[in-house]
Amino acid sequence: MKRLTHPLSIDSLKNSQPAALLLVLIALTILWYLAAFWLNSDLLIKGYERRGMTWDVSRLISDAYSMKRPLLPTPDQIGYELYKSIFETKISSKRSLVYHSGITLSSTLLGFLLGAFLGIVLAIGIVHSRTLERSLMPWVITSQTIPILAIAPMIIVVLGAMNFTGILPKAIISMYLSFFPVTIGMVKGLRAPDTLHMELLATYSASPEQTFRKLRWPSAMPYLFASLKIAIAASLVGAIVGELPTGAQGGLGSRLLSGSYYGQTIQIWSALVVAAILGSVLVALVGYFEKRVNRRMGITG
Amino acid sequence: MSMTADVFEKSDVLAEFNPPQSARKMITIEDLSLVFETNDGPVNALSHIDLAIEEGGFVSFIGPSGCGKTTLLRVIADLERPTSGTILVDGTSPEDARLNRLYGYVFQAPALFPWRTIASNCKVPLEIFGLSKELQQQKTDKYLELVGLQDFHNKFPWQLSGGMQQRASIARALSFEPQLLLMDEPFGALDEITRDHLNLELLKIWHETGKTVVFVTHSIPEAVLLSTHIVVMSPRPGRIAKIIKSPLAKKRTLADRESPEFVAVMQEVREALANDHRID
Amino acid sequence: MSMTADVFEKSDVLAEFNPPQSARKMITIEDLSLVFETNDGPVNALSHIDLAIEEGGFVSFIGPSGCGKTTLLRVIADLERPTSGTILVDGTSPEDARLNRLYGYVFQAPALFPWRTIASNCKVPLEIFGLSKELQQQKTDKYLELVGLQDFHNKFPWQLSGGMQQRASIARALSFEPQLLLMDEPFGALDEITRDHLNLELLKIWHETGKTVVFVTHSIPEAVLLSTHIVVMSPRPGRIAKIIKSPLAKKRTLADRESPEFVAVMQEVREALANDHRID
Amino acid sequence: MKHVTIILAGFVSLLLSLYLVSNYEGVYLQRPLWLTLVPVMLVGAWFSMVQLTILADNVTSKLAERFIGVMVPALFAFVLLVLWQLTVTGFSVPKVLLPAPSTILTTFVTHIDVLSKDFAQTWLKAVLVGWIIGCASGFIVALLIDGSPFLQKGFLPVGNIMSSIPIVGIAPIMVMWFGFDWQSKAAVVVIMTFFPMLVNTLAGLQARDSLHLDVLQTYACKRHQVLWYVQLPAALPFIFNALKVNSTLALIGAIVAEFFGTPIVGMGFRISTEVGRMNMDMVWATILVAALAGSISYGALALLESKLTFWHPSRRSK
Amino acid sequence: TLTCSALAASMSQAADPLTLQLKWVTQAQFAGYYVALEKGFYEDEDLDMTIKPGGPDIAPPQVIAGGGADVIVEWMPAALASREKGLPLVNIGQIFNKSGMMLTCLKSSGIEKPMDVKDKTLGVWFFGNEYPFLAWMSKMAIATDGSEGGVTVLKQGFNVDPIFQGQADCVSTMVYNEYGQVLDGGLMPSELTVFSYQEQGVAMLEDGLYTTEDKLKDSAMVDKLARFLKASVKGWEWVANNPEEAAEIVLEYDDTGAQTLEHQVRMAKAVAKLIEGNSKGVGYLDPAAYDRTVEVLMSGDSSPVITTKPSGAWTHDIYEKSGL
Ligand SMILES: Nc1ncnc2c1ncn2[C@@H]1O[C@H](COP(=O)(O)OP(=O)(O)OP(=O)(O)O)[C@@H](O)[C@H]1O
Ligand SMILES: Nc1ncnc2c1ncn2[C@@H]1O[C@H](COP(=O)(O)OP(=O)(O)OP(=O)(O)O)[C@@H](O)[C@H]1O
Ligand SMILES: Cc1ncc(C[n+]2csc(CCO)c2C)c(N)n1
Ligand SMILES: [Mg+2]
Ligand SMILES: [Mg+2]
Repeated sequence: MKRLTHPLSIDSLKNSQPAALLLVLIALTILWYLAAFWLNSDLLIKGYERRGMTWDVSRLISDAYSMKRPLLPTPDQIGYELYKSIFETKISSKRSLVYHSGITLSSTLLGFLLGAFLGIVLAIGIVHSRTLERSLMPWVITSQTIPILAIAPMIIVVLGAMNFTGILPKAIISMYLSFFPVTIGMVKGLRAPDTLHMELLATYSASPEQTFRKLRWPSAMPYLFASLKIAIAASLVGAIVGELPTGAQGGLGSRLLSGSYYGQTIQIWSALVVAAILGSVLVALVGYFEKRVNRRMGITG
Repeated sequence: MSMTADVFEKSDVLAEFNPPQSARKMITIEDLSLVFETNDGPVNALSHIDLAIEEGGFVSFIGPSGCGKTTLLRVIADLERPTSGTILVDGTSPEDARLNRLYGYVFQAPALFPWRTIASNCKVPLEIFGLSKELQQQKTDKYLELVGLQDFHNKFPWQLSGGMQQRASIARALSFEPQLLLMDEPFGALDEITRDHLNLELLKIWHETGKTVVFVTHSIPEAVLLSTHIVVMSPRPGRIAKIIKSPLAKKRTLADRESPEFVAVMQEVREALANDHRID
Repeated sequence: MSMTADVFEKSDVLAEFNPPQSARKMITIEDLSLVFETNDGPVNALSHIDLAIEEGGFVSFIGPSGCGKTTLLRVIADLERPTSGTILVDGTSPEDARLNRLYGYVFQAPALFPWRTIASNCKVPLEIFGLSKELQQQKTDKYLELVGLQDFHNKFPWQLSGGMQQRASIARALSFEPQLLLMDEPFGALDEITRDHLNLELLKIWHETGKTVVFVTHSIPEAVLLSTHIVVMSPRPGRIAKIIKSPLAKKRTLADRESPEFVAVMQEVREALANDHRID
Repeated sequence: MKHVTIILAGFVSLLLSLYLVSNYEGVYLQRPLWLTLVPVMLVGAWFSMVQLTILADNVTSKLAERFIGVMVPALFAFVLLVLWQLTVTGFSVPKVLLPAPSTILTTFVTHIDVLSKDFAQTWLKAVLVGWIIGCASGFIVALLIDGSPFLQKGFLPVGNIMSSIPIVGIAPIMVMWFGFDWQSKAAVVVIMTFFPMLVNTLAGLQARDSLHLDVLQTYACKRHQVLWYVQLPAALPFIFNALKVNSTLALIGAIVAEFFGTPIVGMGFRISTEVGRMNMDMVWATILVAALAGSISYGALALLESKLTFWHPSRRSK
Repeated sequence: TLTCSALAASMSQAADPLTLQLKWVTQAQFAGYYVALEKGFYEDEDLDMTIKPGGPDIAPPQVIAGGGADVIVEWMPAALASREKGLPLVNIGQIFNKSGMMLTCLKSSGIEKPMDVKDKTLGVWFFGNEYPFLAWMSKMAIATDGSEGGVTVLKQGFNVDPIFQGQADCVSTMVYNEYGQVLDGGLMPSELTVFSYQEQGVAMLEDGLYTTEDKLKDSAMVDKLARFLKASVKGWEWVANNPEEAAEIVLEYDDTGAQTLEHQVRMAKAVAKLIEGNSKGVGYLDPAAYDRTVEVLMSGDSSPVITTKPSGAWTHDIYEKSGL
């Protein structure tokens, strides 16, 4: 019994995604401007005082929102920078964020695919072999306690020596970060089937491979997608981390680095915003596949 | 996969086959006990069970709730290991019997996969046994029709009523036509008429194919109507209180229920049950 | 929480209370229909149902598997919204009745929480209603004893047999002594003797407290033994085929089953059922 | 007895390889005889692990099982270490690229004072505080969002976007805002751990059995009661998933954040500084500390999980 | 450029390949090499050059140890430290004659002369760049552990923000790079006190060219390196004369697209000053300067960077073979 509501009633507004999103965005923007003023004005006042300048509030406000290297740039500054580096520059130009996103995206995706594959394979091995579970599982976990940025330059040096350059070293770092959530999630997921269902297949004397295909894999789907979402975000982080020591050969990571190196906060933030958008698009993409798979498995809503 | 073909060839042969007079034992259980260890002490689920089931027999387990019927059936199916005693299924260990895909099992709960439609659920064993797509479709159609779910092929389990789910799980167990049927209260969730109908269908299948059936039920008339032997169990520790051999002819109809022999057997079962009853 | 106190005061009063002669309606259903939308077309689960249930009545729904009994019970319990038609429970909407904690519901499946022991499962509603710890313990002890699970307080649901789980869920529904009991095949998984015992206990409770009971069953004798009214339903679209008023006295015993009136009512129900039966 | 012989054989092959390593002269890699011993060692160790596993599954004593449970991964690690040592010494890999495990161990022992100061700075302050705040806020936001479709619609996309911001970008900003000390690292950890917790908790809260929800509906439960009685228990496995993943993420985050400015103490500081000084043994000793801390915290969480989710099908059936 | 690169590709088969690993990202600090590449000086010497930019966590000695480069740009302290750690790096040519590193302090913090840094917070670069600073503190006998009368040291990140945000009283700067950023940030020279390590007498040789001993045993490699040195020095001389154009060339090679021309021009001009003043011209390692560096490195009383006087850490062979 669905209640009918007027298309413009409060109720319908309450249930509309764009309205909710808009409200949240407006609230965030206001907060952002306030925070920018709060953070930047501190810096400005210090500067004024050092130089013994006189100042008033209106000057402070206008300065806080138009600093060249603010502590926190305003959304409009970032927006303008984004506009400049996305629409006003040729995509093939090294000053275009689209160009850099492309570089990062390619190693992210490659790393994600490798990582998801490795993660699933490891999980399958662990679920099916007690020996692997006992021997490998603790080291899968330990592997993640090794700080990747510490070994990233080494990986890049070693791979570089083996003449692997370009996106592969970065993709390997991405893989290193992204295989883990997949392994952990899938080990759990592949063990999620109902005892009764497992027993049912035992009565058919189904082979491990059949049990896997018919039962373990489908029951692991919710776990798989939850971990893939984390993995793809991790993969992006890996690609960007990988771009730091690869010696500024392009990509969002090197934009972040050089922005950071030259104190260009606006540049850092616009690279961050692009990275964030890229990340959420990737997560949404995984979510899209999840919905499709769910629909095929009869799960709606 | 060769196993599968075997199972099917065999059952095709069996389709023209009359129940054997031979007394070859399908299941032999000797001095079998089973104890569950739980957080609060051991539970004696089965204790010193001795039982022999002939090939082609139809044996019902009946007894108070919690007396170990399901556990015994699970032991036969190699889903539970006995703590002591021996058991042979078709002359081999339960494990080998299971690996030979000797039996079909209907669980007390439907145990359907929520991500598959009803028809697709029915096909699970057929896919596993490697049947051709056509044969899968044919068997599925046949047995879903038998249980009256012909209109529900494309529904998901949670779109079905409890009884319908149970019927789907029966169709699934019948679909690959196993030698031995292990059924745990298969008709418990069904109304009388549907139940009668399925009782007759089961009798017909049993009769025509010479399968061995081990059947758990709470309904005394049902047990009497279907079985060649009725095993009355008593609870904690689960023991066999009495084994009642049915004097009824192999071929039965619903009308038999009015016969004096039938009523006499019912009475016997009821007494055996009441004798040792305790609710727990 | 004040609600809870209310529920309990009321039922305490009712403990000394004899079934009212008044014809106050507990449930009134008028022209109610329910259609499920599924991936492959709509399913007419209920169609033009008219039904009135008096306070203190004991009404059984009986009908072929899949005819809509569960769905109708769920509509009364506000777990399903009808597509059209009206329904009043205790003079209010089903939602208000639910929010007033008017009824206890026994589901077709046990629905116990696997992370809680049996006793602790029983306490869930009591905790939610804010009863004191002592009262919780007292009620739990009482009703677990009633269903014969006194020795299984500390077991987890997956350590119990199917029938035992079902009994635990009955104890859980009884434990908070609701005004209205909605029971979906509560005794389906039980053996005859346990079932008889629980039938009598239920009759006793009903008799002593003047509760209204709506009861789904597949057993014709059970329906006749317990009910003041038997609602026979027929399938797709789910309709009420016949409502049979029992001529039996309010106070009943198992011996009543031998009486000619009883047999006559059974016959009437059986005919009504057979009349419109189709398996699906 | 078969087990014992095979396990013994495995150990013998391991001892043999250990002998190889300790008597390193730089020549054996040229000799095919020595080289063939490596696969023998691998196969021997694998069989030992298989047999140990079988033994562990059949042994009755809890203590013995636990002991074997430690032995198997230890054996695995031992094999890896031997291979590592063999490669490094056998192929004369420069020390500035990769030191031998033996060197790392020595450095670990001799520099334990520096390492423990770094550990206190990074783990006890930044990681612990950040992890707690991050997990708690992810959990709370998940609860809020799960209950309100409006918030879900409004915040989830924004939350998604914000949580995809890479740490390497956040770290310098956090240093800018929260200073050089551990607070800025904790802030990075908070941001890093938030998203996995949010995603997992949301998935967990939605993993409840609809029948269980129906039961609670009949009791006219309040939302918080539904949470407490059904959703939280059902979400526990998911929540622990996030807690565990986060415990490792937090450590990485804190260490990475220290690359962007820190007082001159901390594990990240140590790593980045000693790389520049070519003291790779110190770098790896710090990594060893990180690995130990991470594994122990992960293990502790796993233990707690198995205590709390004993009822879950994945634990009930072996 | 298409024909250009096609030409380069066809020629590269004949030319000898050589890889150079830089110490930092693409910037005018390395203008000489980029100019030599762009202007075809390497090509003229029949070299097929690959220039690998560095980054914050790239240690060039590691790269050369791993076989990823034939020659690296490195600072002498780091190179000598590596040598002592078992990687025998050898200086084959010194590019920068003067040190460009300095500590830039706020006058408003009360810092006028070196001893004023006591009890102040200082931003210092680590990753092997901390040796001159430590030597200076050791020379003045100031503790660096934050104790009373000592200094509090921060590991400075990639930029000079701490001085603006009040997190540090002094920050490390390179005269050709970060110092400019401090000025860009709005601080005026009059507000700053600058301590150049060169003037404080703890200067160490900065950008030089290093390779490994075993490479020097290979005469073909020696020949290549000599040609490389010759072309590179030619590039540097070109930079000294045309800093503005050099900056443009560097900008073209910057893959991040983040550098600004203005800043690179300033850097090129500043760097041009650092390569000046060598008695024998760019590329010649002055043994006296080498000895001074070694002396400072070994003087740290608590933890000297190197413990034994290195030998064979430099050679003039290449310089001589190059005919400069
Ligand atoms: N996994 C288990 N762990 C512990 N105890 C168990 C387990 N499974 C069953 N039991 C116990 O074993 C006994 C027999 O259970 P079983 O399921 O065989 O009964 P049943 O005869 O099938 O009962 P019902 O008719 O109610 O299904 C019961 O007391 C039950 O509590
Ligand atoms: N969630 C659902 N989605 C779609 N169809 C449903 C859903 N629930 C029930 N149905 C359909 O509604 C009809 C009535 O189901 P209901 O569960 O009420 O039957 P029932 O009378 O309780 O049967 P049983 O005795 O087998 O439990 C069935 O045809 C069933 O397929
Ligand atoms: C993390 C970090 N380390 C060092 C420097 C300083 N730096 C930049 S270039 C250069 C000279 C070598 O080319 C030096 C010392 C920095 N800015 N950030
Ligand atoms: Mg049972
Ligand atoms: Mg039903």
